Amino acid sequence: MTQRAMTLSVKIASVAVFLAIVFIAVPVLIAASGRTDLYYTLTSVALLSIASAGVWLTFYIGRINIGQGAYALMGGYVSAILVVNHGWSFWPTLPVAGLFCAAASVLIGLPILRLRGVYFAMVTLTLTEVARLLALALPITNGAKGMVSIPLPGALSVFGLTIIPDFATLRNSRLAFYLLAVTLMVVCFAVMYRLVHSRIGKLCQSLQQNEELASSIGVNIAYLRVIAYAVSSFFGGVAGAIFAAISQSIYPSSFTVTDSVNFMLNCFLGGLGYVFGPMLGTLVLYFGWDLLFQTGQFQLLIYSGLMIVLMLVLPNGLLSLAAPTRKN
Amino acid sequence: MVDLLEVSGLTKRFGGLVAVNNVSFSVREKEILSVIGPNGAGKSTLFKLISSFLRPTSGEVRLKGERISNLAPHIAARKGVVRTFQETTIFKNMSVRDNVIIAHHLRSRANLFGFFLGTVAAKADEAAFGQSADDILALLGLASLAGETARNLPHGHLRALGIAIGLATNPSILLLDEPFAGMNHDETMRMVSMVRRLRDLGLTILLVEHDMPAVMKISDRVVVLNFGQKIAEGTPPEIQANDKVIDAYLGSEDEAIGL
Amino acid sequence: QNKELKIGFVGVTSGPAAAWGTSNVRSMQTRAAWINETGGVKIGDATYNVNIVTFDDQKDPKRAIAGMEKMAQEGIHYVVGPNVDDGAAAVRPVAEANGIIYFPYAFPKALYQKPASNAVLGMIANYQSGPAIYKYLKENKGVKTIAFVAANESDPLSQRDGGVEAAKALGLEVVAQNDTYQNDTRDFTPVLTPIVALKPDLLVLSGVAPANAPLLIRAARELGFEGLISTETAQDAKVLEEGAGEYANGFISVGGASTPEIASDAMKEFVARYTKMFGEYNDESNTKVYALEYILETLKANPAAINDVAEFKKTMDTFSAPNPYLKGDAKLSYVGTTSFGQKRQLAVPMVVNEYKDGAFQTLFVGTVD
Amino acid sequence: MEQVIANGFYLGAQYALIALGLTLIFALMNVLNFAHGQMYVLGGFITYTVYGQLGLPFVVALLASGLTLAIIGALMEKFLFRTVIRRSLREESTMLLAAATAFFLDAIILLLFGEKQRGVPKIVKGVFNEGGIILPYDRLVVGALALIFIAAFVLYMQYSRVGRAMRALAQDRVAAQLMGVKVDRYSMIGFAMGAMLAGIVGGLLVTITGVNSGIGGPISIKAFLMVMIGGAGVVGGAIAGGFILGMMESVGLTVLREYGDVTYLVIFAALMVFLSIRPNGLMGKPWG
Amino acid sequence: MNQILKFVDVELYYDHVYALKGVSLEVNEGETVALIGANGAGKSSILRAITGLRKIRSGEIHYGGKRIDGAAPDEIVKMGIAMVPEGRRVFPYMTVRDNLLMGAFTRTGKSEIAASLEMVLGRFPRLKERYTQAAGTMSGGEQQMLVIGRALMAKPRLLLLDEPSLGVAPKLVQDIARSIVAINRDEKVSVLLVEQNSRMALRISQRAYALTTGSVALSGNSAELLTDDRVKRLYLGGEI
Ligand SMILES: Nc1ncnc2c1ncn2[C@@H]1O[C@H](COP(=O)(O)OP(=O)(O)OP(=O)(O)O)[C@@H](O)[C@H]1O
Ligand SMILES: Nc1ncnc2c1ncn2[C@@H]1O[C@H](COP(=O)(O)OP(=O)(O)OP(=O)(O)O)[C@@H](O)[C@H]1O
Ligand SMILES: CC(C)C[C@H](N)C(=O)O
Ligand SMILES: [Mg+2]
Ligand SMILES: [Mg+2]
Repeated sequence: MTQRAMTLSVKIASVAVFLAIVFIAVPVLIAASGRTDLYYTLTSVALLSIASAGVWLTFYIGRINIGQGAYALMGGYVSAILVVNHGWSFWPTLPVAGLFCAAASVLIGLPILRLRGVYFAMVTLTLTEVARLLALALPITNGAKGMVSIPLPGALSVFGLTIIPDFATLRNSRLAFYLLAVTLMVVCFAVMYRLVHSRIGKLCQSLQQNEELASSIGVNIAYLRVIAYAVSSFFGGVAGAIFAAISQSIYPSSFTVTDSVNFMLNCFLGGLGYVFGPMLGTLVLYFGWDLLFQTGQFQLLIYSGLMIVLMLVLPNGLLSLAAPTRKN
Repeated sequence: MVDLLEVSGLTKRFGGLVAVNNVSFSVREKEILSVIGPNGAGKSTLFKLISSFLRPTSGEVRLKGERISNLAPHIAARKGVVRTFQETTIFKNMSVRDNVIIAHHLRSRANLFGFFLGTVAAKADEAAFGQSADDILALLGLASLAGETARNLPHGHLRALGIAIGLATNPSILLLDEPFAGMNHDETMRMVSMVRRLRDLGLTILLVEHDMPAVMKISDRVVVLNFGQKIAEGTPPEIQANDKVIDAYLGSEDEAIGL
Repeated sequence: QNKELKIGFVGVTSGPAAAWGTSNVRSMQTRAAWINETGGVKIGDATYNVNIVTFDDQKDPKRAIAGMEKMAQEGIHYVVGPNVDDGAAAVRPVAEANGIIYFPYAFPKALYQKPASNAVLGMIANYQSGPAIYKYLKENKGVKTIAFVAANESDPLSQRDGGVEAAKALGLEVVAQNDTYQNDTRDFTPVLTPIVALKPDLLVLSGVAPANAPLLIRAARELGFEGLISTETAQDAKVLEEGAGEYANGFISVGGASTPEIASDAMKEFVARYTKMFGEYNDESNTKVYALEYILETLKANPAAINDVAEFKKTMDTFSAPNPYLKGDAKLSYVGTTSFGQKRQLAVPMVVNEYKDGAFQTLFVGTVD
Repeated sequence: MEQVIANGFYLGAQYALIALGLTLIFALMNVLNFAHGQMYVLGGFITYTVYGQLGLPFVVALLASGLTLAIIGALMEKFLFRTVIRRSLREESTMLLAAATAFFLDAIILLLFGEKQRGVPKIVKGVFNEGGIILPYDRLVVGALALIFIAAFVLYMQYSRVGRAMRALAQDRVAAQLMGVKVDRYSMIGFAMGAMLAGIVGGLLVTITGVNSGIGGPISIKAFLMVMIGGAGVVGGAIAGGFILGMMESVGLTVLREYGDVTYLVIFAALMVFLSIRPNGLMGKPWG
Repeated sequence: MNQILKFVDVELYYDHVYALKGVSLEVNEGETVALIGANGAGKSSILRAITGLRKIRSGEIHYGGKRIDGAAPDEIVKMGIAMVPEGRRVFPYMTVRDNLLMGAFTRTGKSEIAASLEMVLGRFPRLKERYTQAAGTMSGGEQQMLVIGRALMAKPRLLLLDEPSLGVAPKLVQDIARSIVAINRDEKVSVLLVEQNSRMALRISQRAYALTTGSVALSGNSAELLTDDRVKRLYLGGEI
């Protein structure tokens, strides 16, 4: 019991430290050092890690998902279209984009979630490309010309109380986007953590390890798979919507196969066995590229070389360093 | 006694092959019925049909008069028809105890959302399942292995774990596919008495097994399949004396090799 | 001791479109090294060495934003790139918020029209060169029917749409406009088979990547296509020679400076230095020598602009300087009034080339206003 | 239409050869080799250098491509994949390694060979033009060579001792080990052969489509598609997948052009539907 | 008599858990030796140790007078040890013929291999009938014959069998048991047989070892063990 209380207090403390870092320390340090460019980088890391978290969740039910780019793109367009064509405020489009993606993923997931292994991986890879081609072909997306000059998020008020100010009036909209992104990231990972550590997590694991057996003990595997996939796509959609708002534009190529692959790699790098794997993976992979920008033409060489070394040293992801798992 | 399960005219084709051919029989409540037959006779296929893992080409299965063929496996499980697998099938990377706990899924009263929120019902489930899992493991003599990762178990214990998983679902009829394979005599006999005890607790059991001493000892009745067809049905002594069965399956005794 | 003047580049220098950004970066680096070697550039009272800060956005708009943030962080106010539509659109908020003027090699008009004001088109747009080329071919080569083929991506498709519009406006008959290919296509025969069967007088390869151009040309010719082939973007002669050989003869594209009829001695030296520095010249750089030159010349004309893009914008309206890369008395100035309603384009000479036996020859030189 | 079929057939032969090496590596190691396309590109550049730049005979160049890639493949297996497979908990982890290798090769290729599209002189000049079919002779030669390589590979896998050992290895590593197969060595040979096939097809096709440093990734993805259509890890599947994709492209581009630029959308969507119906491709095994 | 196989104090661990603890045993040339014991006793682990699939932590394994612990599986196969693994493990997508040929993988000499093939097909006529069928589609009993045949293709001096009767119908178990006897007699192959069907195992072997939790609890002459009370109680069962 005391042991448990101990670990609980350790947990609470580390969460508190983490929150203090992302919400207080980072802005203070950035202000002190004047490195305001880091806001965007960290915002990206936060958003991409939300999308990667979705991918991680599908890994958790035993599916390699290389299709998250499709939902990020979809989410971006849903938000952009609602804001630009229908005059919506940005804020309601955020959940709507997520829900739209979740709904779409249910329709798509029902047939394709029956696939396993590399087959599922490839179908989702194709899905990313299908999304891009659809964005090019559909009239509502403005095709190849993309959607540009999307207004910044306006004020959000509830009962006359302004909770979030109009981004356009802010002197530092980067900070605002950063806070928005990390808030969502914290929420997203809290949800993930809870999912994984509740019975649902065990159920997901049972899918990952043996679907036939899972169904023989009465688990509705089709339902659970679709739910997990929908949650995953929801994350993708939300991340995409915010990116559209930051760049104030969206194109069919805003999220491509490369992004889908990167989301997957983020999960691998962080570690498939750890809820916070995708967050760390994204930080290292995305931030790493940025940090290496001084190396000029050797950037890609060094970047990929480091990736290979990391893989050789920590094949089970970065987090396996902190929390080693046993391999028989 | 009442017929709990009724199999009528069940047929399954794989391409040109008729794996199960017009098989009919019924299972009474609280009965232990064994299905035997040569390798490839269609026994496992029959089990898959009954537990809705496969859809029959024709024929049907009824549970207490209700048709249960053509359902999804998890629905059949919900109705109380649960099978174990011939291949040792477990959740490899979970602990033995977790394997059994998760198999309590059907007994949970909280729903997915409840699990997520950690409601009172979910917590109660959790505690109850843990207790029940420990009981089941103790019953099957796996208690000392509760914390071991399932993939590391030796063959024989894997089979026992498979049965533990089946039990945890609280079925009304349990289909055991070669549960004694890979167990020595002593272990087999312990399992036999365990299965009998389960029957006494109210469970109906369908069994596929090649271990004849065990089959003959445990079964109330035996159904024999050959090339997908039922060739005999009867009590153990009747089956042991049946020439067709001896010819197709049992072989005549051979002292030289102890069989 | 010279001060340092940082000029940025954000664009693509790796992956399938590496050639676009690479030709940009290398032309900037060549010119910068040349300037530094000869004592630097004098702006106002100070003399500067030019330092090119580069960022590879991997053709990803999200990375392009990061690149632009980096430039802002480095205190850079003048950035060349990005190379594609989506990247150019995505960096706009950052550029405008941080007082950066950037020079995209992408054509969407929205980038250069009000309210946008910090982007300056670095080259001739297809909707400017296209009509001129079609008109020339209509009048001089009797072209009546025209077919378009484009990669299934934003930039080429936009260019195709612009081309189709221009062709129709000229009264040409457009016989094919929906044919597209995946950018990873390596064999264009299936793509071109139905188009060649239509026997158009002119086949336009809209927004074609230099890597794909020779393959398309070769496939069309081998299928027996006898009409003309053209594009509105810059190409590399060596690539055409290796990939299509004599099939490429007569291929029409757009260049900027190095064809023998118009190149000045400075241009020849530039090519020589580029070749020495990087082993091989890339003809795409013909259109890309200008951006850095414009930035430096404009700063010379108004030294106050060095840290203040508002000053730069003011100067743009009246700016004029000699064009060192062209023979004769060509001028550097800002244009774009007709296309964008404001001067947001470099007055790069519109050099329409014809490929012949491993080199480009000037077909005609036009201007944009 | 004859022309369309001929195009599809030629394209198919070339695709099938690309897919073979990928499927071999997948079957043996369960590694989805993201670097396959980069190996192809490297093969192309080697042939470009040896045949195009140094002016040595084409055959020599092709051999050089195959050999170099075989060596690279062997080294990759020995020093990278073997270690990671041995040490990782989930075998999908090799995907990250494969992707990192792909980036690494991309970087090296870009540094060594530059950003430009490269091509070599034609190996045969002239165009076959009869019966409504137009086919340049060099394509005929390359197509025929591709078919020969495919046949040779299939026969080798089917009837040679090494081929048999590799198939055994793919189906059950432990059992193969118990037959006395040195699994490490044969994995290495298999990986080297897969890489060699990529190198050879790269060298072969450089004569027709040239090569540039950026196409590695897209080629890999295309090869994945073919492998999935046919069924992962099955030699016959790779060949079938290659021909099917080639034919779909060729026919689709002609038949669907009236409906606007939707050909690839239709092809991809059809693929998704097809795989939903046949979750293991045309002739694949479950789980791949 | 010549010892063909000898274990001296062998210990084998999985991670930190031992599976074998000080096991010593031997197999003589031309002998059939049975290994019996409860689930998890370590029978399969002994076979894995011999074939080099698992490295032992301490002790020695000798084969034909040579120490072989530490050698790789392929080297061990070359020395003349063939194993039929637990759970059959045919190459499912290969034909019966190719499966058999894989058995002779380490051998050279076309005609000798052909002779072995003749011998195996003669011994298991069923395999001849199924010669070009994919092994994965055969029935369990047929697969069991195939893997025994496959092991014989290596022309082994020592044959290791891990539960060959597992999941096989009684009549086929008889066939297999007879085959083992015949193989031992005709081909002069020494056999180490792991079996749960102890009665059968003791009948067809000359000597036997009974294992409990990683060490040898009993050993001796099979015929004597058949009548030993402890054996009867633990492994044979009194009444049926
Ligand atoms: N999915 C399938 N596709 C094709 N054939 C199948 C399939 N499943 C089983 N079979 C075939 O059906 C027949 C019956 O198989 P089944 O597994 O039911 O036999 P069994 O009686 O359980 O044999 P054993 O005692 O060896 O387990 C066999 O010939 C088998 O090869
Ligand atoms: N891969 C493994 N990792 C960890 N422990 C293992 C592993 N394989 C076997 N063990 C353990 O080693 C012990 C001996 O296992 P072994 O497989 O040799 O038993 P066995 O006698 O063959 O049993 P069975 O008759 O059930 O096959 C068991 O306790 C088992 O749990
Ligand atoms: C408009 C484009 C096709 C030009 C290309 N982006 C370049 O940088 O050269
Ligand atoms: Mg069975
Ligand atoms: Mg065992």
